[in-house]
Amino acid sequence: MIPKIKRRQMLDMLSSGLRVDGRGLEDLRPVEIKCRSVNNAEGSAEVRLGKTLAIAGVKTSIGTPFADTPDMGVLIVNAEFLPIASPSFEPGPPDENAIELARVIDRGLRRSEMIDLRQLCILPGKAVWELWVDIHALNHDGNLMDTSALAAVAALLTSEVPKAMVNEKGEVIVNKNEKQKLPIKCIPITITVAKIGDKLLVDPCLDEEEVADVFLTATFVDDKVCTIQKRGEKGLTEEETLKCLRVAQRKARELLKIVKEVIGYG
Amino acid sequence: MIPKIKRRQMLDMLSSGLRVDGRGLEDLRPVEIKCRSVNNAEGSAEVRLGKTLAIAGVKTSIGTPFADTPDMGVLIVNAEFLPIASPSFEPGPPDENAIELARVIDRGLRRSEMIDLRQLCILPGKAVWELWVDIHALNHDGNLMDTSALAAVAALLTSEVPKAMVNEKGEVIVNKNEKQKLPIKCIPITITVAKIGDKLLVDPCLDEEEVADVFLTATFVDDKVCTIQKRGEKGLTEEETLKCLRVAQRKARELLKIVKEVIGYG
Amino acid sequence: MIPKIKRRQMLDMLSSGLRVDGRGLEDLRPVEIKCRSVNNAEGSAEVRLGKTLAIAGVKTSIGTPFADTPDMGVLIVNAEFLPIASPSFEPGPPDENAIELARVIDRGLRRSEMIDLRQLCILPGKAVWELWVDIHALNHDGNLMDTSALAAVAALLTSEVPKAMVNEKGEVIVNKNEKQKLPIKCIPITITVAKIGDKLLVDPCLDEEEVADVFLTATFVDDKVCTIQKRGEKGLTEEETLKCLRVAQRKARELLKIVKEVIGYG
Amino acid sequence: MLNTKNKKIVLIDSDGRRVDGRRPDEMRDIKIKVGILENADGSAYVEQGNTKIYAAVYGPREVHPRHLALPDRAIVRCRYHMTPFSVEERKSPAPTRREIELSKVIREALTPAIVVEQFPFSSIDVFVEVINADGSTRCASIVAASVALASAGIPMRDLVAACSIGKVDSVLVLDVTDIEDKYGEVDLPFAMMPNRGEITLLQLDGVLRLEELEKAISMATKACKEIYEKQKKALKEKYVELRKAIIEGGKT
Amino acid sequence: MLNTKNKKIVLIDSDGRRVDGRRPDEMRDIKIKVGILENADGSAYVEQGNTKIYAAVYGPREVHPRHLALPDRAIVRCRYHMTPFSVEERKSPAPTRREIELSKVIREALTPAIVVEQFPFSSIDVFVEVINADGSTRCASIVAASVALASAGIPMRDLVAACSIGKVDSVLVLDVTDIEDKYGEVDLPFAMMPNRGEITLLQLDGVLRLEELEKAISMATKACKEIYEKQKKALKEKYVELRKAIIEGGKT
Amino acid sequence: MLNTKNKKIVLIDSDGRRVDGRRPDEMRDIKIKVGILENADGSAYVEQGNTKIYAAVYGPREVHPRHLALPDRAIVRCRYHMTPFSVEERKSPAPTRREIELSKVIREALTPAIVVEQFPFSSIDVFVEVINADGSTRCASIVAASVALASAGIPMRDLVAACSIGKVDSVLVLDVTDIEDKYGEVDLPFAMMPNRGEITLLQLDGVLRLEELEKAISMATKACKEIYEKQKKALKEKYVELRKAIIEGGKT
Repeated sequence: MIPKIKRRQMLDMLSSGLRVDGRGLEDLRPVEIKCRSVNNAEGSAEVRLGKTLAIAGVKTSIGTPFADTPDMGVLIVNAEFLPIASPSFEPGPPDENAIELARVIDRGLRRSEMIDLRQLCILPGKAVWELWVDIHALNHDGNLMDTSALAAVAALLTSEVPKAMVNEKGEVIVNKNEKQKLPIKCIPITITVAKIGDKLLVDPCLDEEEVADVFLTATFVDDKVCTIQKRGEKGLTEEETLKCLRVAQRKARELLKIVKEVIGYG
Repeated sequence: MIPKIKRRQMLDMLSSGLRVDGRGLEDLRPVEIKCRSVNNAEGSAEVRLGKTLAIAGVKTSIGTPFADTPDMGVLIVNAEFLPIASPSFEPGPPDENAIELARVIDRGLRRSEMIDLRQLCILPGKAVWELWVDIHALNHDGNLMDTSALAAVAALLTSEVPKAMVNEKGEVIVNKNEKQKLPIKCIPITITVAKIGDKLLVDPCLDEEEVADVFLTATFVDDKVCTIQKRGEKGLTEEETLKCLRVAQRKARELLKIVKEVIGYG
Repeated sequence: MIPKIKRRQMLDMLSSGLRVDGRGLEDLRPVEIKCRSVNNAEGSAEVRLGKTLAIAGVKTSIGTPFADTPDMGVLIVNAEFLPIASPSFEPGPPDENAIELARVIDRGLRRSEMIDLRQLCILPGKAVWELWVDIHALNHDGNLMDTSALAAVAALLTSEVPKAMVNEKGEVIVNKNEKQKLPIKCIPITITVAKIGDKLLVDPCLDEEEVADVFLTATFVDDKVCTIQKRGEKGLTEEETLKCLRVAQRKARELLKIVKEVIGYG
Repeated sequence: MLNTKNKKIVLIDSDGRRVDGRRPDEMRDIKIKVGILENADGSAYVEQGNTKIYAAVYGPREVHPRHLALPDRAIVRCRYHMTPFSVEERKSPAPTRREIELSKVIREALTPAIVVEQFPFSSIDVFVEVINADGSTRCASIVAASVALASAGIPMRDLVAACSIGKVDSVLVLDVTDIEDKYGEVDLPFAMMPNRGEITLLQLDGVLRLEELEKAISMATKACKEIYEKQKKALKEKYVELRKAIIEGGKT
Repeated sequence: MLNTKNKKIVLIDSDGRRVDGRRPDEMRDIKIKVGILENADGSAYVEQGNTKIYAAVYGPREVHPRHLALPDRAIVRCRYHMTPFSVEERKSPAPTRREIELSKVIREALTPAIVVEQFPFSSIDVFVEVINADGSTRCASIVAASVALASAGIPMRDLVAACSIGKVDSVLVLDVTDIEDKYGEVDLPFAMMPNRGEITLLQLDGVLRLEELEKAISMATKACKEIYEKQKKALKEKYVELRKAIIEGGKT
Repeated sequence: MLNTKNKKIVLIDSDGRRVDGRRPDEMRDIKIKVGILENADGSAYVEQGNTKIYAAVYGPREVHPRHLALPDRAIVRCRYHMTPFSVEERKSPAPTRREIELSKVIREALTPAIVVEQFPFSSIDVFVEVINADGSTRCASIVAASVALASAGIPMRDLVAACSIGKVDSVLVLDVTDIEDKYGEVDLPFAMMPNRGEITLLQLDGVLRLEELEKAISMATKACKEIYEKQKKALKEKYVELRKAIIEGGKT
């Protein structure tokens, strides 16, 4: 019942072009990216979007490739919505929201070909690098999706992994002292647009998420879209869908610029 | 409390020789067997006994034999009572009823020696065929046991598995294009008899199952019995037990005939 | 609420130096040790402390050593608090109490170096003996910790494990007929002291456990302490702590004597 | 044309035909049977090429566990599940991460069409079982579940139709098969309420320019309207059949 | 005589004796101790050759979780569990499928003997722990649990006695050991209420003609009657012991 | 000096310095930040060398599930958890046995300081997330959680300070790092309420004579008093900051 009242108030404000935190409809919250704080990880990033905080860490291990991609490294994305981050999160294995988030981010990384997985092959069919990207929510104030996606990307961009070689006996030798960057090809950026009533707004905060009808998350690379995920229990018209994507495309360009500046990439 | 009233009514009817669906005490419900509807499975069968519907599929993979049977293939039977099949089934790992059903069917297949598991050995001690028989309940109107057992048997009878060979290097080579039937030695048939009051009746429907005192399930091969499972929280006299088994033996002969006609075996 | 009344009564009695079962503050309950009752185990012991009964069994298997200790056997301690043992125990995986108990006992065995794990290496880096110590509570009347620790130690002391050798091909051969004792270096003894009000008492029974403020468990070997675990949701002064340890040290000497007599070690 | 594992897999041949002979904008045959699982309040079986799916609806019914119940609407729950033998390599019957995600998106594709406000404190449970998988299983699941919901007599704002769009050998194609999904460039599952013109499922897995995406949505919208007609036809046939049964039943 | 792994394992020798020297219709020694787990409302320890089992009964007691309670009778729950070290290869302490099935059949073997109607809204919980397994563990569990139930003062229609019949080297044998189960042709676990003449457990794993089965049931029935006497004796001894303890207690 | 894997790892050099240059009784730098996780009722971030920890406190709040609630006090729950990337080899995010034990001992180290009697029927939930682990994580967790509890406004009898004592190359050392834990002889995690003089955590993993233990406890007690000052300082700074923010907020 309470969400209904909250929703009505928010709709009133939105009709005057106002968001709860004073932002314009297409404004991102302030972005903070802090990389390399986790010494034991090959790469890591803590990302804040407003009060939402997520951390991503990258670990590597040597494994066997999948049978149908014998010459490609393996990428695994996992997300945990920890009870530390929100009174509504509970301990236990990832729920459908955490799983969806991890899978959407995984598809974004994979389809953008951010990492050249072929370069992570050590011995075709036998040994490849496995890249584990683990995402932990630390404070949930809405839009964990974009915050987490950005943390994953920043952690990968700043990762340094050991060198692995095959010796004459065909054994894999890992040199932990010699480290190198991951083979990065591009930077995918994920943007979520929420629909409340007939308004579309970018980077929803928690109050907005709770009353929103539907969300459209899209990942962009080189101005093209490489993943879309419509979420929420309402529908969108075709026109609204395309409008969402155009807004998201613009914001992705903006966020990409910030990432490049902060990380010093390119 | 309601089952008690239901039980009294049913006992009244049964004393006049009448079953809820008009059958005689030793009548099976109509049997429908539909094989090979699952393209991705090596074999499959959808079996209906009245309104009870179960599907079984057979998949193969190459594995290592058990240490104490190095020259025999491996047979694994699993059953799932899915919530699609009944308002009383819940999602989650198999409960004691599904596990019991799978294990009774497994013993029937194993003790009848329906499949010559020795012929499923590829390289003794190293590589054998694993036969996975998965049974899913789709609509539960009583006697899932016999329906599932029949589905498993029909799926196995119509399975075609790839050929595997050992090359000169000792490696196992699977030829997916060349397929062959499983090495079938006989057809085991499973029949359940329920006891309600002092009446013994074959192939109980759900209404009957809910009020029955006890069940005797037996699997027959060549007129011999190779598994028995007494179920239910009441007892049976020796005389009743033997009567159940004699009835089951007769019905097994009848059902075997139907299976042979439908599948075209022998 | 009831524990509060119980606690007050117990405090009254304790202030007169009386325990519920008539013991002195530093008295152990009668100890019974029964070894080798489990034929299928390499070693086993049923231990009673008063009415508390636990059983420990030792099984061996051949496994690979941990990467950082390639020349050492592997010791695994597991404890189950079964519903057979107490109306307060529930089926399911070990809870925090069972896990803590197993880990404290594990540390005691490991840090005392009771077993010379190096002698359990068969082929460095490749094959070592794994020692599984499984502890099951059978009747819980307090102080499962010391009862279980003693059962584990007695089971190990009386274990006989098969001989393993490496043949000329570098394969590991196990000779199940030739058995030998484990390489025992010493006997660690675990003693728990409970604090109720300002009284320290040894080997608490269940009634005492339920009202105790805090517990100090310590394992001794050669009069030195090799594990400590403070348990319970209250604190202890430094003085109390040291007093507990001195009491425990004395009782450990006493119990060690009993163990040596019963097992006939040394 | 994609070069995978040193084999070139041609997905569109020189005549512009796909691996199974279809034109890019051609759907596979769809069979829809209504009401074959008797225990369910509504059910449907959908066969789309070799993709074969059972859907059953239980509800509106009491919610278990009760604390999940809502005072102003029914909750909708969905379980998309694949049988272990429905795919090339046997899968474990335990739900995978993929199945958990798909259960969520299917639920979110169906819910907008259900008049949940009519059933406070209740649940509407949708169970989907994939018997054989040959691409587009989530779309076929939505088609089946939507028909099952209607056949359960649950008031709906519209039916939900669904189809997938792919991009293979640089060509946009309708109704993606397993091989096209595996070796193609793009998979875009899509669902909508054709009458209301609302998209209720949209996922993209693969790179597209926004103009291509627009084109893909148009293709999908057109196909959904066709499927919609088939869904209605199947439902009508069922009612005719039922009425016939009732009339004939009246004669005896 | 069975040929396994190129080794001939002789289960019945030329004198008609079994591996452990018993005749086909000879049972192993059975020791039954009553009431050794003090927390339980009733308990028993059974040693049948090298098969060693503890059974404990808690109840009638309040049901947790409460929604399982029945208004007209007690529910009976049973957990058959093996310690990891009770078998040749260490088993995980988590319940296996076998343990889950056996828990069910043991419950169904015991329940007919319990006057459950006297305890509505309650549960009677039977816990069985196999300490060492050498064949016939489910039968020994039933023997132990039945005595534990009686010693808990739970009203019973009869005790339940149990034993297994095997077929080894073509001969029917009583009270199957592990090696006879492994290399024999048939295992038939059996339980009955001897006084009431009702069979409460019957399983068969192996091929028999119906006439052989009839013979096996006769053998089992006879053996159950002997076990029944031992169960009653163990219970009586316990009561004598208790009475003695009470009288002596009265003296002090 | 310990000989492991044929490599001698020197943990105390000839100048009496440790691997990271510290003297035996020297602590690593500790940074304590209060209140950085906005959803929590109280939170803290602690950095002790390369050990980095977030702690959050939720409560006092309603207990879920309700049957855990106590009529005369709040229950305290604690979850110590490591991120998969916080350790050298990636760990699974599922709680390990070690994490379950540590959650328990941390809870038991904190509870004596909390005035639980003031909040019947409530829970106070402490969540600790180890972001990077370099030894002494349970002690740093207690330091962080204790500050988080205070910053949540929960009435406390005292703060809890914590530190670890090790023994490396036969020397007792303060504030053990990962390498000292791995190759050292002893690890002794310790926590106390400095003002009340009560030890609330004491674990020992390694061999000590009782006299050595006494010395170790003295070292730990002294260090805890230093940490205690840092905890108080961090809390005061936060309040100053808050007051400033309020005053400045008042100006606008």
